[in-house]
Amino acid sequence: MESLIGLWNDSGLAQFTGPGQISMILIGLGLLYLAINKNFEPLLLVPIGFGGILANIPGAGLAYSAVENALLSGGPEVLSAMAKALNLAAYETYADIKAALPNASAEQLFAANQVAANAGYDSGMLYKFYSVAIGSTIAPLVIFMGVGAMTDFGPLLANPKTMFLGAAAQFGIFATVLGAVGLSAMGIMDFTIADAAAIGIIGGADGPTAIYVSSLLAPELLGAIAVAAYSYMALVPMIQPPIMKALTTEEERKITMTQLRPVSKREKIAFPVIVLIAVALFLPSAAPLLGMFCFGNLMKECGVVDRLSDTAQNALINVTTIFLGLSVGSKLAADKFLDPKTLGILALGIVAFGIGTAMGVVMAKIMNKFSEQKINPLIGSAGVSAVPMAARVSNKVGLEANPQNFLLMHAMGPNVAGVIGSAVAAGVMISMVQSMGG
Amino acid sequence: MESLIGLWNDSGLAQFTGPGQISMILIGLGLLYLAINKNFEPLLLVPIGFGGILANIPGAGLAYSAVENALLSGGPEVLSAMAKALNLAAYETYADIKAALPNASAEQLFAANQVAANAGYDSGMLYKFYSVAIGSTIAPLVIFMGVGAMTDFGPLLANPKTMFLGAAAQFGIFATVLGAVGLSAMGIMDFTIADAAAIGIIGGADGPTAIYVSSLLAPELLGAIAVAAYSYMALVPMIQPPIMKALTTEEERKITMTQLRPVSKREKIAFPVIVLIAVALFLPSAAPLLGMFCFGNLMKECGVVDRLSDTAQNALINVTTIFLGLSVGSKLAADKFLDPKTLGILALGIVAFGIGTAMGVVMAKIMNKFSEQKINPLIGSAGVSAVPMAARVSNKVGLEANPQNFLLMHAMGPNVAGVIGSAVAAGVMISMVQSMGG
Amino acid sequence: MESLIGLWNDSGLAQFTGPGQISMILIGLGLLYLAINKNFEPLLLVPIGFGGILANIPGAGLAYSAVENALLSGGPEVLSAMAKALNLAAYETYADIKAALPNASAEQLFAANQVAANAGYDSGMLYKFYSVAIGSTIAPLVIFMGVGAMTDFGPLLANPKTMFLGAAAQFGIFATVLGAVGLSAMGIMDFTIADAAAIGIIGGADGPTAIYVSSLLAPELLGAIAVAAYSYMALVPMIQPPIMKALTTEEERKITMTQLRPVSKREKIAFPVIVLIAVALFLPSAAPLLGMFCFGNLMKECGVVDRLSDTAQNALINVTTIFLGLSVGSKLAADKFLDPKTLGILALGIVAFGIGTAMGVVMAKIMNKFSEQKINPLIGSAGVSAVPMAARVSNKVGLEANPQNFLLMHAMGPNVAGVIGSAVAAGVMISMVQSMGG
Amino acid sequence: MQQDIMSQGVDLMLFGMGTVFVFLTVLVIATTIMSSFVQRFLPEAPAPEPTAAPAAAAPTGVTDPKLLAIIKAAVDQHRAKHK
Amino acid sequence: MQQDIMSQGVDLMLFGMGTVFVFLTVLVIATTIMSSFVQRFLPEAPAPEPTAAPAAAAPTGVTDPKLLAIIKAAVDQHRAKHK
Amino acid sequence: MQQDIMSQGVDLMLFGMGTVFVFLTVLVIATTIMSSFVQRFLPEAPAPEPTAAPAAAAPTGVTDPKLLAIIKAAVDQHRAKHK
Ligand code: NA
Ligand code: NA
Ligand code: NA
Repeated sequence: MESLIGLWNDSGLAQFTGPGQISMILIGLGLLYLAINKNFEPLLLVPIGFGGILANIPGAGLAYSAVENALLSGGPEVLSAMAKALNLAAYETYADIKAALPNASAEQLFAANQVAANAGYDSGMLYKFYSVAIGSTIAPLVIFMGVGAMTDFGPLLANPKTMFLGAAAQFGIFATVLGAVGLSAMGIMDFTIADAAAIGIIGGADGPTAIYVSSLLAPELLGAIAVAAYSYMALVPMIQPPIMKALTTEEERKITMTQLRPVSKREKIAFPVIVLIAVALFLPSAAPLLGMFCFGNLMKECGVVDRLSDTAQNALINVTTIFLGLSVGSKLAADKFLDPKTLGILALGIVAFGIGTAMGVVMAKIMNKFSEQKINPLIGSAGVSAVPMAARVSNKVGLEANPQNFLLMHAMGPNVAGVIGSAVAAGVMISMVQSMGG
Repeated sequence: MESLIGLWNDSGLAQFTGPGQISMILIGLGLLYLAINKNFEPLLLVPIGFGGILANIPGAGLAYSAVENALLSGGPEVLSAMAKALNLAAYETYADIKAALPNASAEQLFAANQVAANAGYDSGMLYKFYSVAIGSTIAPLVIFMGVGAMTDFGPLLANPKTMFLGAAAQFGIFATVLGAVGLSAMGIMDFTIADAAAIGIIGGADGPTAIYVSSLLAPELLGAIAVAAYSYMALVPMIQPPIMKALTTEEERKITMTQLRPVSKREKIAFPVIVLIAVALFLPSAAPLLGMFCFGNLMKECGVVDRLSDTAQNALINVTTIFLGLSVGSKLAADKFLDPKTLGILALGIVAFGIGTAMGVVMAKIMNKFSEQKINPLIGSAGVSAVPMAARVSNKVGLEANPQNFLLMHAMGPNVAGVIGSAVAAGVMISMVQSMGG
Repeated sequence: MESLIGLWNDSGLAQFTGPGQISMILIGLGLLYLAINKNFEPLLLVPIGFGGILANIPGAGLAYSAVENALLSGGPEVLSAMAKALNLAAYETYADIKAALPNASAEQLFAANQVAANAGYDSGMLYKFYSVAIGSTIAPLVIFMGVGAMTDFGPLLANPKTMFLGAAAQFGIFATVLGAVGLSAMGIMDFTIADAAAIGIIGGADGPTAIYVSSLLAPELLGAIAVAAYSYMALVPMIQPPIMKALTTEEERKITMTQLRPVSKREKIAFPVIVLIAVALFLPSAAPLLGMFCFGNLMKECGVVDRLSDTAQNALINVTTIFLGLSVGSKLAADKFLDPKTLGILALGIVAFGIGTAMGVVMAKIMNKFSEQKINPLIGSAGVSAVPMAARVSNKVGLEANPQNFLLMHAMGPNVAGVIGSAVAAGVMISMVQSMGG
Repeated sequence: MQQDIMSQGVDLMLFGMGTVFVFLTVLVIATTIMSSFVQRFLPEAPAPEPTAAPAAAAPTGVTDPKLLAIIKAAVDQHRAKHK
Repeated sequence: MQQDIMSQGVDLMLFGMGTVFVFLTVLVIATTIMSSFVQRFLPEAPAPEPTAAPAAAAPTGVTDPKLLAIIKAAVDQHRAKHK
Repeated sequence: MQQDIMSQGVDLMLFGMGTVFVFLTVLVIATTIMSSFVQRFLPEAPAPEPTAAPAAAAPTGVTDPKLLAIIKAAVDQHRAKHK
């Protein structure tokens, strides 16, 4: 008969721990709705939303480590062994032990894992996915390789100075960092410098970069950061146009740009190699991200490894996307996501997009002051990345002002420059924050 | 010269340890023959059969862990260090130490692994495949996701009450559990309750579910259980028709069913979400299996992530199948497979299929007693799963009775309901057995 | 302000440790040039070259383990903790500690890893790729499975005695082993017997076999061995013809061979099974390599698992090739590659190819002495493997002597026999060297 | 112990079979409600393919209908011009 | 501490933004030099497709142009024979 | 030690080369027996493609023959109706 009671105790209804998990399941359903019905970056938000629901199934523990599952379900003797493994002299509930986990040394974690294993507890499915895909930092890098293999640097090579637009738009990242530490300094939020850097990267408008940075600097915020990054990327057609129009005159929006020169295959092959050498000389901290990106691009352009390039663009990136999305979803567990910080992240994220957009446009106007060959400032907003959505927005707003003016290709230059720019920013921030002891 | 002797000692001929390995190689060849010449579930039985042969190559140790390989080949000082690591006061042969492994604590296993590493022993190739693919429980779940992405719930949604047929057919699982514990209670076999549950799941007629359950509850029986499950699934066209005919009258078999209504895309999108929510509320222990299944199905139906759905149905499921099959083969090592228990498993497995088939048919007849809209009881047998073989069998037997009566689509409803049903049964059994301390 | 200094210290320019890393980056660029412009085995040399550059980015530590990264960047307290973990009583610089790593026991390595983890150091990206892909021995085996699934044994089955040519050409391997130990005995180089065996396998002219053997016997030489193996495979059209012409008369080169008989599907299915059984009986040490090769070939020929065979030949082998190549590149780190041994390896490697080619041709001439049915000795050179390049070379040289004489199909027999032959040689050497305590 | 394992088996059967039926009954009800809701409030053109087997078929012949349609159109157009 | 985190944030902004601009300026210069070098010393037929979006489109409709060309040729040939 | 490594190398060569030859000889014999057995007792229509290179070619042009056949059929049918 006790099995019957056990079965009831196991059932979800008996285990809902307050309204948190129900809220998170509703949020997961909301993400699925946006992805499927509103086409919000569905390739990522379908797996993330589904993973978020799975992570909040009460009693299933899919998003928890073996140690966390042992703490949640274990009897007093498991708790006592766990406390001993973590050198805790005194504890009252399992929450006290859980709070000690983030500060445990490698030896203590190892001992805690052995306690969990001896008691028969295993890590949840999503926790395993997270460890392999994101904890190892491999999945975002593999996605970045695939993105590299899909990127055409032709428009950028035809007009290299549009790279400055991609640089300027990264100001959105750093202004947001400043905003986050400001909120901390004012006591409104409690972000560390590492948190601030991870939040800022939302302004990079580049999913894998944002996931990579937050997995290294602020893993507990990863769920909110990834959701904000992908949602705002989907919202680019709504966020950017008002800012672009406010900062430009009708005349500026009508500027016509001359057609781009054709770019030879050799230039396209040389470009990723040049980026790689520049990384080697000046920015080793960006080597993983930009290295994989350039590797993907070189595979595409060199023309002798099409098998590998095709696989990087299809089977490999698709498989990685499935597990990356589910893994991000594991960070939507209620106790990690339902936190005032999440609201701060969502607010700061949209500010980051806005400032990045504005600075791209302003930079284009500044460049026009110093250059004969005028550029249409509308392509500046594409510098935030959000490839290829932001470039399409530039094109659309441009067509509204001048129906003969096709800006799409011109906007692709700053668009892909923005990917490089935010990878550079990511490298700098990781390196600096780690040396700050963050 | 001692190298020459070493080479001979290394050769297979010198290391055949009794007839066990030869028998298992012959069994592996038999499985290959059935798969290739008789088309017995070749996608699984070719890798399983081949893996079974590899696992039994004498002296290669492909299916053994580093510790087992150290015990098999190691000198007395390795044995003595290993015994010390496992806190064995006294031992006579390596078999004594090996017998102590399953009961070793996490700390002792860690120490034993360090002894093996220091002595230069490594795990065999198939053992590594098994650890990554099945030991982690990842491979069956990924396959289940792919199966979900290949499943069309349209016929089930057009006639939801056929789900009861899929429920009834799961009685094969539980009757077999009862049979297995009965054999134990009578002293004929020596099955634990965990063994019994893992054997029963053969009656689910669903490969990945059977592998998932037995990897958690009875890993040492996994080889026999998987071979039984896939073999009997291939034998469905021979096992089911006599039972179906015995339980139905000619009249019943002639019942014509009206064509199924068309099912809208929105219903198909909503269904996996509903299953997921039901799992979250009532059955967290089935969350991994049904979660991945519904995720695959949602990717297929939502229409916005076709890239991911295609990959889940092709590259990803194929890669996983290759390694899953070889990993299952690693459990066909002679010392694990050649056991009276295997005969018991084979016998119980076919009973499970038979009872499941019968209960599906009987349930259809019961439903006809209470409902206006008659259903042809022949589609009840499809409730065992064995997708899509069992549904084809229903169709074929139906055509024999009435050449105008196409039951295929009607049988697909209970067929896919059977997949859900056995995943539910799997979840319940895992949860209950683990709380029984099994 | 110290962050600014930190950033400069982090930059590549400040961290170039002597000219080694610059040289290696140039070598990496050279490999990319050969691969892209000269079509030197681009599928492998593009990833290897790129990985080599990444491995030598100063300060990025992509090719180093967590422990190595902690030693390189860590302060005195990290070094002291590390020395304690490794039981080093006295040390002067980090190099002393690094030198102690290869001889550390499993327990000491575990402790060192915990020190690195507590100090916040992680393994580099390429190091992780290497551990998963090559350290586990999985990637070369998976590639070998894919190669098996692409290999047609028809020409070999039509004329089985050409297998002797594939056997004779393996003399290149063992002559090179002798050369390497000779250089050691003369004090010119400092190769162990394990090093010699790993270098010899270059003569097998088979990339995955060479990587598999050197990962087991001489991982620190793996970079040089893989680069030599793939480069010389690309150079086969230059290396082989002079040797082939020097050893044959014009008359011999004109020998016409009768068309090969058609081979039935059943023979092709039976062949991989026969090889597997022969391995099981006589050569368990070759079981991983030949087992996976035969498994791939059986999947191709059996005709019932085309899904799996297609995946093994495409998505799976491509993904594995990407990570295998980058992982090999990680072994091009300057401190590992820029060593007099590398020159020795390059010199011995080309000798190996030459001797293998010569012995294949000579063997054909010997067989002609004893057999009625003459074979054209030009197909002997194809016995070194280098599939399908060496067979094409036989064909080309044959056409020069007799424009009506198409040797391609006849040369495919010894060509694929050479793959089996070098896998056998690999198995023997691994088994013998390990029993020699190498 | 023998009694014990038997009673465990009976428990497993009763609660297991019960859960399977309860769960699938819940699904039948929820699905029926969902379907009538969707059919009433979110109608859409019905899916053109009411029948499809859950098997992974190789994509053979996929282009045929499209192909045939194009050819038919081309030939029709051609015939029209000849008249 | 509050002062501290603010100054860390300012540092991050100054050095971060500076690095981004310096790095991309280096790239602009290196790319310009490389392009003129390639155009002068390694000329080649320019790539036929100056425009392509970095998106992974599903390969839909790929065969259409080829298909239409083949059909057109077939019908043309057929018409020629009829005349 | 120098003597030692030389003799180890010689051992490796002798036993290694010996094993390679013995193993491939076994394969030659087994394959020959298998082939005559299959040809005598399990005859089948010979494989239509006696020659194929072990290379993974991209599936280019796969649809062409089928395509051409269909078009040919369509045009033939069309022509027949015109006569
Ligand atoms: Na960006
Ligand atoms: Na079932
Ligand atoms: Na070879």
